[in-house]
Amino acid sequence: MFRIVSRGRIKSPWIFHLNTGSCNGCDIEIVAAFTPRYDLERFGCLLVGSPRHADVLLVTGPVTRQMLPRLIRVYEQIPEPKVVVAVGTCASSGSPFLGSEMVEGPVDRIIPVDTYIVGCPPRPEAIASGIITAVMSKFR
Amino acid sequence: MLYETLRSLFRRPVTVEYITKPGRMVPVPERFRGKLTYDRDACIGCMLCVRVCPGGVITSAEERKVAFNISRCILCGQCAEICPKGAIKMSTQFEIVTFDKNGLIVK
Amino acid sequence: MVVERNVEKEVEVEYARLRIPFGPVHPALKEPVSLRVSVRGEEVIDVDMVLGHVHRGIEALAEGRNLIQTLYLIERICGICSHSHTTCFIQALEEIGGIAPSERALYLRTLIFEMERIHSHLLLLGVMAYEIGFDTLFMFIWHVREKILDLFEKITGNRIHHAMNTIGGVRWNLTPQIASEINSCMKEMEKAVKYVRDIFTDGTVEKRICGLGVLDYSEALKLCVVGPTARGSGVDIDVRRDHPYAAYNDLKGNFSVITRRDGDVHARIEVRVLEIFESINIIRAILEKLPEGPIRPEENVLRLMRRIPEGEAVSLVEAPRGELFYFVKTDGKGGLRRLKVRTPTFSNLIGLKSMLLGCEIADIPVIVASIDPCLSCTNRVTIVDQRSGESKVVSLDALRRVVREK
Amino acid sequence: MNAAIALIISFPAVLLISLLFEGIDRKLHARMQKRIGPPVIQPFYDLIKLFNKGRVIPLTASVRVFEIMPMIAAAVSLLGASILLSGILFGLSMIGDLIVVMYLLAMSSIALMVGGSASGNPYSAIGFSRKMSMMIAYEVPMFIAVISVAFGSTPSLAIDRIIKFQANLGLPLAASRPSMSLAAAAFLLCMPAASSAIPFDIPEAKTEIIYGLLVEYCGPYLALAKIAKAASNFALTLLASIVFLYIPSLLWENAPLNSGISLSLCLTTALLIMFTTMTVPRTILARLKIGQALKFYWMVPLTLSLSSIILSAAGL
Ligand code: SF4
Ligand code: SF4
Ligand code: SF4
Ligand code: SF4
Ligand code: SF4
Ligand code: SF4
Ligand code: SF4
Ligand code: SF4
Repeated sequence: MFRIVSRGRIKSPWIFHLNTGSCNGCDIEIVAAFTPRYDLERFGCLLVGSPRHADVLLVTGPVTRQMLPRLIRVYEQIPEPKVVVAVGTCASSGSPFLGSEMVEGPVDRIIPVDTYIVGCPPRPEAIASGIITAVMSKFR
Repeated sequence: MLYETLRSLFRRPVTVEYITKPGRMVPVPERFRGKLTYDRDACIGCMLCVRVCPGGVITSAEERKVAFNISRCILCGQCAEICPKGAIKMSTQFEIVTFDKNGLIVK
Repeated sequence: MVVERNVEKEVEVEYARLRIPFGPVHPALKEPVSLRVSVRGEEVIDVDMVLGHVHRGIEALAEGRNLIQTLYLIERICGICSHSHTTCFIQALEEIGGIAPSERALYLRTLIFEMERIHSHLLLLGVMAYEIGFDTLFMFIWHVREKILDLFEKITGNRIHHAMNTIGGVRWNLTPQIASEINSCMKEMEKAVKYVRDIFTDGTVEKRICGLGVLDYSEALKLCVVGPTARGSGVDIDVRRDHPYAAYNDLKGNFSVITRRDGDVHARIEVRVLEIFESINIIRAILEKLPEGPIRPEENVLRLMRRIPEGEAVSLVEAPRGELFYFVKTDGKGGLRRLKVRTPTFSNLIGLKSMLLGCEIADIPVIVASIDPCLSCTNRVTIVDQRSGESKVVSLDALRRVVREK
Repeated sequence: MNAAIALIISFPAVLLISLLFEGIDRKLHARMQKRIGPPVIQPFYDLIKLFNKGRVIPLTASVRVFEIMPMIAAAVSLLGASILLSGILFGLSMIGDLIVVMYLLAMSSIALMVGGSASGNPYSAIGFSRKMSMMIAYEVPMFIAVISVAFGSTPSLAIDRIIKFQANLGLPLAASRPSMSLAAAAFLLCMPAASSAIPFDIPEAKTEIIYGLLVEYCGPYLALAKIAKAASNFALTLLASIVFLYIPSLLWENAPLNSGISLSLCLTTALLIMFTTMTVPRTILARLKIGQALKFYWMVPLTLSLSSIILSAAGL
């Protein structure tokens, strides 16, 4: 029984994407990962528009002061179990925006992050493999 | 549109089956700026790379060498360009996925 | 707004009038913007806009870093027209430092510039298709766009942040093999874009975008919108022609400025589609005329950087979304005293309200997308306190206390 | 065969088949976009996951209504589909069950509407009003088309009679006479709206109102809503295939009623109907605006179904 559940979870990670002040590079690559060439949907991923439907939270950007409360709220709204993936260098470590008064990040200062995908921006393939590794390890 | 879509129904999809089929990926060109590699022996400790790095990735380490915190690297390739000894190279490894950021420190 | 838990405050149902918060987290927009839209039934009667969600304080950050670091930092103002930003910045630096890049470097800059325009316009067309619920077209267009990204990757080593410019030239050269690949890619691109054009002019699609979000000529002039948004309303401006930079002076004969009079969503889309063809022409001309020679000075960047004296300059380029403006003031020690960026979306957003009034809910995302609002660059000037509604500008001093290692 | 037992047996079968149908739909959709797409059994994974997710109930919701409505929706549309399936499997039938099925399917949409609007979310409110106008627009021609069937061929709304009639005739109903062809056309034109897929996914438009009614639902409730939707889509296609396009009647004279072959033929027809009326439009068309959609439905299918009822009353 448990194995069936975990298999269902692994095979159907629905994704909510939150931009917390990124430069668009990573956001575009995330969308690109759903287009025919990379086709994340073959892993059962869906890009959903409401955090209530989501299992995976993809965070891009270094978390600006404006987005900080929203990040927390979105995180709280995702029903358990959930996975957080930081996409891009600036979500993983804040660089190159570190040092700005406006930047509260990186993401792992605020909410627990399960997987980091470094790259600026990472290729869509790297994003895909990041999501899959995160889901595999957390939901197993 | 109808014609085009119906035709693609019977064609092979254009998806590159990365992950599901090992070894399949969109070809990585040779100029690709991926995770950098550091040749510690070649480094002469001139610290030029530290000065150009926009992300604060590179810090000086003991024995006049440098250390890299790759989780901060924005893969611009400027350090590889400036290094007089070619101690830093950009590899073609594009998949830098990790659970633990500290594992990404290269010395 | 889904994400809001305290929605109660936002939703006041008064006289069948409903306020819907649109954003900052909304699936139709990949970036946070917050529009507060008041509707009656399906009709929009008022729009309010709140920016500032992705303010990262780049301008202030730049003032604490050296020029080379800044170059890569401002590239990350935006992931769509990263090359426009660096070109604009580098042009200003080169003017201050009196460094003239070689002909070949200028041509290569222009090449990437036009490729970026194609990629950015395709991206928008795809987003547009997605907004009107046409997923297949979105998939198709983004698949076509991958070809351009592949070329970027081959030339510069990254799909998005090309890191092409350096002081006095460009970093990556063009090999004959890549040139021929670009040529064949342009052929495919032309075919694909023709197909896209046909779809945008057929039945259901046209129904969704014609006559929507009209911004007429006089209004467009008054609000100073720029780029395709202005050209869709019949305002004939284009920095490439009016103030040629890079290699555009030589290429003047190879493109024309597209304008449309209608000023609706359809006109703006059409301008973009036709501009892709112009860009393809420019790229072909570049490949033909590409002069030989070095692509960058012999000296390394650090030395060049130190050669740039104290001074100030402004620079203009025509980014895919319109006129991008930089004011750069250097301190003569390899750093910046002041950096000011004015981005096209900022100018265009002002036009949004007059476009939105009177439209239906279903049209909001379509109209918003039609000015191609990528807000990474726009959320800059002020910080708006959401609760009190007052906006304050953070003092420069506060931002100057930049701690590099946070 | 006892009716209750037949229904109970076909319940899981309906669940299974309707989810498979949804999976096939998604796969074909992806393939038409040149993608590989999710595996065919993806909806099962989704459901397993959703049922095991935590639930969040919004503060603004009226909790009871919000919780119960998805269950009602799922139960009702599953019931509707099982009545149809057991009709073919066991020849089970009751008086006027065609109307009952249609009614159940409409019920399930309404239940979701009520539940969604109980969430208190402004997007759901818009979704509610949109769904309302859409439902009136497509349910009316659909009902008229079905009633026209009763007028024309057999003086009955019982499914087994209609099947028998087609079997005796040796022709699917849609081909039997002009009035029936019109009714079938009207019915099929209403299918995309009833399945609320693009171009008629106006009440759920993701980029406009973030799934509208479903926006606040999560976990198990979302799963139930999904089941309701899959089952009602399946029921509609099956209904169209046995009432209007009973293919077995072409193959044999007095085709056997409740054999495995005719069942599988019916399912295949249903699949084809789904492909043409749901998958293809949603792949090649853009979303319409609510005004445009309403205009379309009041113009075309309504005219078709009305003329069909007039023709069939005239005995054509
Ligand atoms: S990691 Fe790089 S590309 Fe991604 S959002 Fe941050 S700055 Fe942009
Ligand atoms: S590639 Fe760029 S960011 Fe990375 S270490 Fe080198 S200079 Fe720093
Ligand atoms: S520039 Fe090269 S040689 Fe100099 S410190 Fe860096 S790695 Fe070492
Ligand atoms: S200001 Fe707050 S409540 Fe209003 S739309 Fe933005 S996030 Fe929602
Ligand atoms: S902010 Fe500056 S550029 Fe913008 S309108 Fe005011 S003065 Fe002009
Ligand atoms: S207008 Fe601004 S956000 Fe948009 S692509 Fe250009 S730089 Fe990026
Ligand atoms: S507002 Fe502009 S300058 Fe400031 S951080 Fe954002 S993109 Fe950079
Ligand atoms: S406060 Fe002024 S100087 Fe500082 S980031 Fe904002 S606009 Fe730039």
